Amino acid sequence: MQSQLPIYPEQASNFAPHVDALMLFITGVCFLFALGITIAIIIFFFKYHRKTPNAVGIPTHEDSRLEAVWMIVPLILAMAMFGWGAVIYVDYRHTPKDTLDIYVIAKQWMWKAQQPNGLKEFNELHVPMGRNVRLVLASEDVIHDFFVPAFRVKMDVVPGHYNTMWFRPTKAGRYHFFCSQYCGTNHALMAGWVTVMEPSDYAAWLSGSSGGEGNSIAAGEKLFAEKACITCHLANGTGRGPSLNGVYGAQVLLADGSTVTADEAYVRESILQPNAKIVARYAPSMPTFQGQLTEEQIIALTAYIKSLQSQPVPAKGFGIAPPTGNK
Amino acid sequence: MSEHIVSPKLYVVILFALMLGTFLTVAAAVRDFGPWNIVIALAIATGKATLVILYFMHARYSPKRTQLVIVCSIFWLAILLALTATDYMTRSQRESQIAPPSIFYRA
Amino acid sequence: MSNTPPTPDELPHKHYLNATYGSGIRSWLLTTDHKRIALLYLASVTVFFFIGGVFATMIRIHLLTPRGALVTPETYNKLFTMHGVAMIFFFLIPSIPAVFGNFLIPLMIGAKDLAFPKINLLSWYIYLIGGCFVLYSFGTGGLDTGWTFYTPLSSVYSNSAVTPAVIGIFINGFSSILTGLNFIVTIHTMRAPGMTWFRLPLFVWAHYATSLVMILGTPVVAITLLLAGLERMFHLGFFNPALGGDPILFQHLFWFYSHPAVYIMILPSMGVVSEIIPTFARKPIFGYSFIAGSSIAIAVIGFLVWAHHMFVTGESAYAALTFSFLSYLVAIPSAVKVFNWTSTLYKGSISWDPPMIYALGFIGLFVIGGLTGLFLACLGLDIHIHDTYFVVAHFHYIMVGGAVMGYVGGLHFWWPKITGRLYPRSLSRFAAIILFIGFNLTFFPQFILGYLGMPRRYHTYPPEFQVLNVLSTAGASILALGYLLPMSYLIWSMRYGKVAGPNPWPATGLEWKTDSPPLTENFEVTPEVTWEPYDFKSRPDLGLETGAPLPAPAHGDD
Amino acid sequence: MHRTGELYGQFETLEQQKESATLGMWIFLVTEILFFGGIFLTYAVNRHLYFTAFGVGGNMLDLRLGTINTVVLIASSFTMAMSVWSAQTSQKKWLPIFLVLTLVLGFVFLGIKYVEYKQKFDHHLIPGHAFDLTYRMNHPAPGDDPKELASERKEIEEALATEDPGNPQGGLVALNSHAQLYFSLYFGMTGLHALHMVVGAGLLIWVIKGSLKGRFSASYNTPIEVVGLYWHFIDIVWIYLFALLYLINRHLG
Repeated sequence: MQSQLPIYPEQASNFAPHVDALMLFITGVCFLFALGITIAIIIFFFKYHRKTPNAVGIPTHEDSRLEAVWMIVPLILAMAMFGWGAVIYVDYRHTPKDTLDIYVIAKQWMWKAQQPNGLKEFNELHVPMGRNVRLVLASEDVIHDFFVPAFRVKMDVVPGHYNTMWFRPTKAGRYHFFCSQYCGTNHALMAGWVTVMEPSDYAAWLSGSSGGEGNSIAAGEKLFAEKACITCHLANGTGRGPSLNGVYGAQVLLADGSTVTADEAYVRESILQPNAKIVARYAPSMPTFQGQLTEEQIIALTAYIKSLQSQPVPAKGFGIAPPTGNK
Repeated sequence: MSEHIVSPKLYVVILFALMLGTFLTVAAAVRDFGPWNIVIALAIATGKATLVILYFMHARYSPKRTQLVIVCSIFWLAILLALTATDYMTRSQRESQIAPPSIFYRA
Repeated sequence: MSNTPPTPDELPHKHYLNATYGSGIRSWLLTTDHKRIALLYLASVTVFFFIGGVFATMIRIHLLTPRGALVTPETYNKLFTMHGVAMIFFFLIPSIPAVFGNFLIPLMIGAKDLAFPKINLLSWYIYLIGGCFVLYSFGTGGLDTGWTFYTPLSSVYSNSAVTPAVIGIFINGFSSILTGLNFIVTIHTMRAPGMTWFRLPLFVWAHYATSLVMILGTPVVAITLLLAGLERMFHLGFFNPALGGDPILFQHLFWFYSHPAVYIMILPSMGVVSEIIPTFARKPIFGYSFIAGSSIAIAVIGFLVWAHHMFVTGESAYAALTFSFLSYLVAIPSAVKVFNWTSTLYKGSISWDPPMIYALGFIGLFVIGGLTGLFLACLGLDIHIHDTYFVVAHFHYIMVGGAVMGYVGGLHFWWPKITGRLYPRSLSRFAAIILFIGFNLTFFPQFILGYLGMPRRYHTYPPEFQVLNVLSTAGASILALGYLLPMSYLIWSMRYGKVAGPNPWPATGLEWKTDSPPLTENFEVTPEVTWEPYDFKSRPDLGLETGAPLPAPAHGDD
Repeated sequence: MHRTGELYGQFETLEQQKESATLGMWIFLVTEILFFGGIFLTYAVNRHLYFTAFGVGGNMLDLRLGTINTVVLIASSFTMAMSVWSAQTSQKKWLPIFLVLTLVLGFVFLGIKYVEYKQKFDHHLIPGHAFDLTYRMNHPAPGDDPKELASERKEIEEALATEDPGNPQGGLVALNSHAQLYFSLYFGMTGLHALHMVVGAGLLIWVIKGSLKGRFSASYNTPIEVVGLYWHFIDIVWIYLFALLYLINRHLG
């Protein structure tokens, strides 16, 4: 485990140890330089402090050999840094042949990924451990950037181009990924989780029931837009309805002051009988969808709302109850 | 600083050279030289520009400092064009060969 | 305390501040005196500094908690964009050149004024007009594109007031161009007899290099922003991929100027430090020609490195390798400067006057800022730290730790020349130390944040980053104090400070051979230069080590 | 600063003043070169990416008018050079004549440019929603040369085949979009150039006034020299614009 105040993120890909070693090297060289300069300045500062008000310093003469030394030595060290960095960079850009290809699409402000078997994910990415994974990145609107600190990888997602990046996960776990190219209002919410799984788990996940979940999330997202839910339940909390980010599984504060757990039953009830439990601070303005949705569609919508669980909750405009004192 | 005065005769000669250049460049443009068309067009344009700079703008008779200014401006323009070209001319073709799956097309 | 030789009791009878050409305010607004124009700039860049500072304060308060403590995402994005635009285009770029460059270059080379005084005034008005456009944009919907204006976000998707801001920055560019042009011509043609190129103060060399960047880089960003503005106004497609344009091209064009623009900010500051250090170590600067040459080298090589801002855009690997290599080259002249400054201290007679404290603070912060540049120029490492708080920390060390520290140091060094008065010595040393500590506390944690992976421009962040963010905000409050202190005692000193006399430190430059404040014409008679730069030994007129009393004290109030 | 005759107070001698003014103008021209450099680079990259569409767009320009304009501008550069000569040799009668000739040629250039812009407007070649590369082909005006229209049609059809083979509809969308880029750049570049011409015309009017008062002579001709540098620079920009915008792909037509 990492300590409370780590100074480097977890190492979870083939690149991470190399990048950290390079970091250590450059930090070491720079630290020695900074230390040398600082010590020299401090010594001179006190040793040559003006003795009498009229005293002048003793001129020291320009020395071309000295100047040459302090140009050439830093140059050599700089070239070492350049060379080492270049070697790692070439590795970054040289994708191996046998990759598992996953397609990633960015749009304001979410990530969609498609696994090789067509399974889709939102703000989530599942990858098998030990396999070379190649991400093909495309953007539907502005420039985004896919960044996984634990993997030490990052690549801009540029509209009109396909950029690719690759990595080999080396440690199972869940890691943050971020959008790190500023892309507008909810840039900071455009983040999610990479899950690194054992290859067998990954295979099971791809083919198993959770695969169906992935597909129903996609269907649910489509419905969310088609049925115009999206026009009120804005993710950033500025809509007429509360943002649904992070709501699933949380306590919801209702208008009458009571709270309710946002489980599947609650979501279902809220879709079919919206006025039964009104979220605090919101008007009962949602129409009922009774008779307009099939069961399958309700399940899909629920799965989609579930998938928003990991989304950051906006500062304002959500229904989640504030934490109570004893927790 | 004694000023060099260019004679009108020389100006007339330059004028004719520039006119000639204009007709040459048009004449060359309507013939097919393959990739050389652009090279010829730019070479003639550069020739014409050089004449204007050297004689009409008196660069040939100007102090070294002015000539240095001109060289610098060309040098920096070259930096802008050439270093950007290092990117565009060496872009890998691999990315464009990726066959996008259906998800890449919006419904 | 130790040295209180007699100082003049009053300011000189006639100087540029009380010279009247017509009545009050008009004599300022229509002045062509480079010294008065410098003060006009001083007032206007201070306004922008405080506007940018207020935004910065709000940003730091907002980031106290992971979910954001203060504002909505839209507002947060506007805050950091407007902070960047105000600080970079309207404070840092004009700060030292337009204030000290304007004031000092003619004085330092022994000229009566710049070569084109009217154009000088014109550039101030252009700056004001550009500034008004930008303030209009801030006031009517703000600006949320990031100061980099990346397309297609800025040209298509942003709903904020991008157009007036782009127009404002476009206009402001011409102010910068005209200033640079004026400096170059002045340094070439207006030097006093005997003021050869290698007798020029290093401040002038630094400004010559800065002016090169201004005239060669600014037009490119002007046309780029013009095209982006046209794209937004008329739905054209220069940089919009939906219409066939290439957003990466915008970045190439933008950084062709905006990377060298960093040198517009830091070179003048290096010039200031190169003046302060020999003055307060009282010995010729070590390696004069290397420091002068390194200024020019930085200006030239600085133009060859821009695409290191684009290592993760998917630019060609060959281009990335080229630009990484060239980026390392630009580190060498910067290192040369630091080594020479340090060597100048050796066997000096070092006073602990406030400008010296600022200058040494500058070296400390610039060393950290410069060395962390090596991390970012490194291809293998930049992939990870690009667009994270590591970058934010790095460029603040250069621009705030470097450029602003030099600016405030210069203010303390030349304040007696500008106003004719001294300021409280102990208080100003205290302020310098506060500034140094506050700065490090604010920005050092951000290096760690960046390596941990916190991306920049985030209004909300995962909770594990909170401790470092709180530290940074705490530092920012100390830093704010470090800026407000000098502001208040410098204003106080304008009225109540002791009279400085022509050469209080004493220093060797020509600007110190005239009254403080100087005459409108700068010198009674055109001076003739017969001495080498920073040569204290052959200057009996300074009254040092010859037994004669000092013409004026360094400072006498403690 | 006081002004003594033609000498401004910050200078010691007229020579120093002239040296400064000339150097100042040259440095200004450096910034202009880089200013145009940015848009030339945008042109170069897009032409590299969309070679066919730029060829089609370039051939829609009127080569005849473009050539005439080049000749006009070169002639005006010549008369400007002659103005400088008149000033240097104190030919106070000739100076205003050459300056006015330069100005007139400048206006002729702008007039022809206006005619060209008007044509492009009529042919729906202004970037925007109404942009249609095929407009002229489908809506021929009575005076149009049928041979020219036929070659234009042939060229567009060939271009469509390369843009998106097998999908003429998609190809047309792409071609139109990329040709719009060409025309955006065409209007941007020639528009900026024309703007410089207007500024140059203003400067010319200023020195014409001075020349009529007989202010310029062998001893003081800095303004003429400086305005001349600016005017020649505009000429140089046009020489390149002509080659890059009008002559891209003429041999295919």
